[in-house]
Amino acid sequence: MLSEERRIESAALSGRAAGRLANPDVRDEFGLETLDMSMGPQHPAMHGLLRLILELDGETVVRCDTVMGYLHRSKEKISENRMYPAVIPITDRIDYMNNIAMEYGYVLAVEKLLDAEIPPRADAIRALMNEFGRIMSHIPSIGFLMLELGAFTPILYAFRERERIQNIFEAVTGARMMFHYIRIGGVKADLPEGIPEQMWNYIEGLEQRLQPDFVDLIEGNEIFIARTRGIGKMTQEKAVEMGLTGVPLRCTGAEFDVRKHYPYGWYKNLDFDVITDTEGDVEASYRVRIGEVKQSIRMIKQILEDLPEGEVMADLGRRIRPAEGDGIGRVESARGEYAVHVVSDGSDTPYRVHYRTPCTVNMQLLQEIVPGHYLPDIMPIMGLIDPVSGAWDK
Amino acid sequence: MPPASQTDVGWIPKEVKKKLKEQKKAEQAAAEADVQKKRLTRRARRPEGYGLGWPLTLPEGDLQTRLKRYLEGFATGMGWRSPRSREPGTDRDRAEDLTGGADDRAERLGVLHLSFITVVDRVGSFELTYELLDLRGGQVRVKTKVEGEEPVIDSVTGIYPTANWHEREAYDMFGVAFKGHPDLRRLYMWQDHFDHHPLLKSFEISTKRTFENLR
Amino acid sequence: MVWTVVEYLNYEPWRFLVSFAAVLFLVLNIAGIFTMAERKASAYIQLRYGPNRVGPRGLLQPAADVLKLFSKENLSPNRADLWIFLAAPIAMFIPAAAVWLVMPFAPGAVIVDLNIAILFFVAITSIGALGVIMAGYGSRSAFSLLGALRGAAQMISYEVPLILSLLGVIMLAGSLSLVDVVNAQSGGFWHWYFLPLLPMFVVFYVAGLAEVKRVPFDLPEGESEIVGGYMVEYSGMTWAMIQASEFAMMGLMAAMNVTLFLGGWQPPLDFLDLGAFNWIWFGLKTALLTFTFQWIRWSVPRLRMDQLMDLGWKILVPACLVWLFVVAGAMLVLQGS
Amino acid sequence: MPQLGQGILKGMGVTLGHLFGKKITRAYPEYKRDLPERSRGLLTVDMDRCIACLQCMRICPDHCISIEQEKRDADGSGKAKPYAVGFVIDDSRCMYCSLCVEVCPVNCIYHTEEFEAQAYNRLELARQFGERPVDPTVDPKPAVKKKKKPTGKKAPKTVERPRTGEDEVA
Repeated sequence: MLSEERRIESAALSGRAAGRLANPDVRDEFGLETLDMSMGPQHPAMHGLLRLILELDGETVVRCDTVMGYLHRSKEKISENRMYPAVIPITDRIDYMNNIAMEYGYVLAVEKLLDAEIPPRADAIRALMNEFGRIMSHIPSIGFLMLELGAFTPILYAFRERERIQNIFEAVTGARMMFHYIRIGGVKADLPEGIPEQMWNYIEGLEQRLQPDFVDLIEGNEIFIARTRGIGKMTQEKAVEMGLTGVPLRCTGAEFDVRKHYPYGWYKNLDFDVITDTEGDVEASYRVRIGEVKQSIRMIKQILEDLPEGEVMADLGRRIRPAEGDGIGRVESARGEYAVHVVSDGSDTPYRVHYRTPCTVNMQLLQEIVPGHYLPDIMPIMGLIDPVSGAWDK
Repeated sequence: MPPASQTDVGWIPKEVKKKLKEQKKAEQAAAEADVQKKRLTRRARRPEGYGLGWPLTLPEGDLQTRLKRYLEGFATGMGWRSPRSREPGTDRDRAEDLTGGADDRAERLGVLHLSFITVVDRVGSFELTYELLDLRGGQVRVKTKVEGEEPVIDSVTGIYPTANWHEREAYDMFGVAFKGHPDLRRLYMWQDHFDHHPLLKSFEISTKRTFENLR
Repeated sequence: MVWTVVEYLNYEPWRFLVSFAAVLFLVLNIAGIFTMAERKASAYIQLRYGPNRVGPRGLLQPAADVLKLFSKENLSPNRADLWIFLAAPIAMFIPAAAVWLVMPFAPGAVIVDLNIAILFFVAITSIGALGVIMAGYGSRSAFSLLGALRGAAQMISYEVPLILSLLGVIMLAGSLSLVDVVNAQSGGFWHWYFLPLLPMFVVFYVAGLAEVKRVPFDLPEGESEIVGGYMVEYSGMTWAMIQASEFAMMGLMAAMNVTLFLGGWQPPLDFLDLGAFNWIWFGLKTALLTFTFQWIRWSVPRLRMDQLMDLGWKILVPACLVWLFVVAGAMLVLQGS
Repeated sequence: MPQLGQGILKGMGVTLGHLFGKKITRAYPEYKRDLPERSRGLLTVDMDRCIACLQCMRICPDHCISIEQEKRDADGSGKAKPYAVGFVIDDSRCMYCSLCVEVCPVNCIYHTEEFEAQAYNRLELARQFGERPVDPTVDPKPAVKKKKKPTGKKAPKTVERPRTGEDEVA
């Protein structure tokens, strides 16, 4: 960690470095030389395609500039040119680790425009799948954190769990990754025969495996603690100021969860806790993730215990053409608050769709807290934010 | 007690030593506090008794009543009789006063969180939607309209630092300029050799197959 | 007839050439075997099967890898310092191979019985750091430069506890020759040096891990931080040589550990003595130790540079020094009287 | 140093347990898993049933389906009905969203269990179903949404998307 004076000096240095880039022959007057390094876009720890322009003093980062857009596929523009139902498969591609929440947000927004009534069974199934989606995003997140710290094994245990959930999803939705399951007015199809039992069995198995494979292996490890405790530490105020949501906010102790405070769908009927931690560092984010997986298990059990009967699709007509206006769907994705703002002009394509992805906003944290850390600390901080390339670039 | 530099004698009694030590400590603490103060200048400007304590306390109660009370206070503070019949000549009506006075707005209301900024290109004008949350179930949606081909609007980064990238994105996609933004660069599209703002309605996309000559 | 050939080979230039060829053969094989063992062990820990396509149960995979790497083009960065860039793998490989010359495999089976073998080991392995610096500097890339700096700092720092822990063995054995060290540990596993020198054994083990740059001390590579460190720009056979030298170095460290602290080729109990076949014991112990290296690698994350330095200078070195005094005192009391 | 490596040893115990545990890898080309009923593989078309209603072509978000339509008396009823003479599905664009399957009124387009699509050339991935091949590089929907005169009878019928239309397009 840099002292305050060093930090100020670093800020001054970064200004000079910008000049030095333009004119490499200029040397700074302190005789200090820093090393400019471009980390990414092709880098194993960058969660996809992200470029960090780093200025290093030894191994200490004095400046970090985030350059993104390497995976920008202009989904907002594409969404403006597709009919309302045909936008759903595009939302799937935003956060490809937690697709089901992405669909859910868009569908909620359109339903708000249509003022549609959703059958309770569809609502319950949506929440069920959403919680499975959270598990299959959180567990690999822990794996990625460990992978970036240099431990290769947990990621494979994590992907074992993800694959098993994907098997369930494949039986329900027909795809392993881009589900396209939640539809405007309900879900695509009811759960197939035997799937609730399979889900129950899987969840019970996961409860048993969670302790050895993800807690015993990681939590007490001295090297893990040394690498993560106090790294990426931020105060609650800073977190709120930066607009963080999801795990990075909750690990500072601020209790905010869209499911709790802006309830939607079936979550009004569920009993769960918002997991928070007081430390606000990488280790705390790991603990919050584990706690949230346990809460998700609890919620899935509640939903499966009393799954309402009935239809899974509301009758909204064949053609979806909402009235003029705007609708906002806000869900808690695995990475934070995900909101979709759909503006309609009365035609059968949206006039404007805006995706508020949590990754984009949370990534602002990088340029704020990375300066002062060592170069290898960038990786756990990336694990704390846990962004997804498709989501920050939209 | 002489300053520490002048007590350069061979033998110092124990109590004096102790006192010197304490004095040094106090000086150090003062210096540290000074640094802290510098660091937290933004926070120090905030009025006491409102909003963010330490640690942060999230607001309680209904947003509606808070909002109503706040708006009343805002109107009287601005010298407005009612939103309709305000006098344009009052000295608090200048733009910088508005943004300056707005600094504590987020805290007084407890609307701490800027969720997103949506820009909608209504051909000829731009509609901006600011979605604000108090993180406790209340939400405020502020809509505004900017006319013109090259619109300019005040930045809200002073109140919500998170707006930094939201505004960069809006600038990138629509060309809406934000006055007072610390670092208004493109967020997604490449920085040079690209003069378009792709989400404008005038920017046409082609759905042509891209591999026509790629046998 | 055969005997005359053997005698003929014992004359100086031939003896040198034959032993050198034998060592090269051994080292390359060890590198191949350890590569395979590493991949299989990692796969089994991670619930996979590992390579299983080439040969029976995939055992010929290293051979296939070498063939593939031979056929690859040797790329070098445009601005690289070509001589240094190409010499670095050799500078890394030779120390890993040369120390095997003094290693006693079985009673009487040692290529050169140097009376300063331990000193030779220390001197030669230090050259490895030079290879790392050459590779990192010659590549002219920010990542490899960082890797080289880390590697140099780490390897030089960990030489100190390594040598200090050797001192205990030298004191007990009273000789710098590895053959003498092994002979001094004869007669059952309770005579092995790891019992009286337990802290030094641990220090040697940890410092050896750091010296061969394996997790949790693989900072010079650090594939998730600096993408591969000093060897980020290597490809084809040069890369294969770096890898081979690393695996040979790992085997060397395990073998050295066995020789110095675990009795070398000595059987754990006297009646298990296999005579000339005692190299089986040596091999078993080395394999077991190598497996623990791999087991640690696939279980723990990586340290940070400052934590690594703290561990080396603030824990390992003092622990070694303290135990050195304890051992010296005990020897004074037990033997002096 | 309160713990002295206990956490590391605990973790190493976990990995050692997995070393002898059951493996989860399945050797893929030899072992093929049973796909669930709903799994979405490559699309295929039953051309006998297709009524050339162009619904699938219109809904497809990727524009990967192109249909060449012709009026023809195919079933001998004496009335000329739309008939798909060319039908191409471009698998290099398809994203298996299943919208075309849901929208088809006669269930003639459906997913198979096949999922291994590979070719040396992107155009090979465009699979032809009709009696006359269609050029997949020609986009079924023109980029400019202006009313255009149909260029010829064989050209695919471009569908105007009514912005304030009242009734459904069949």
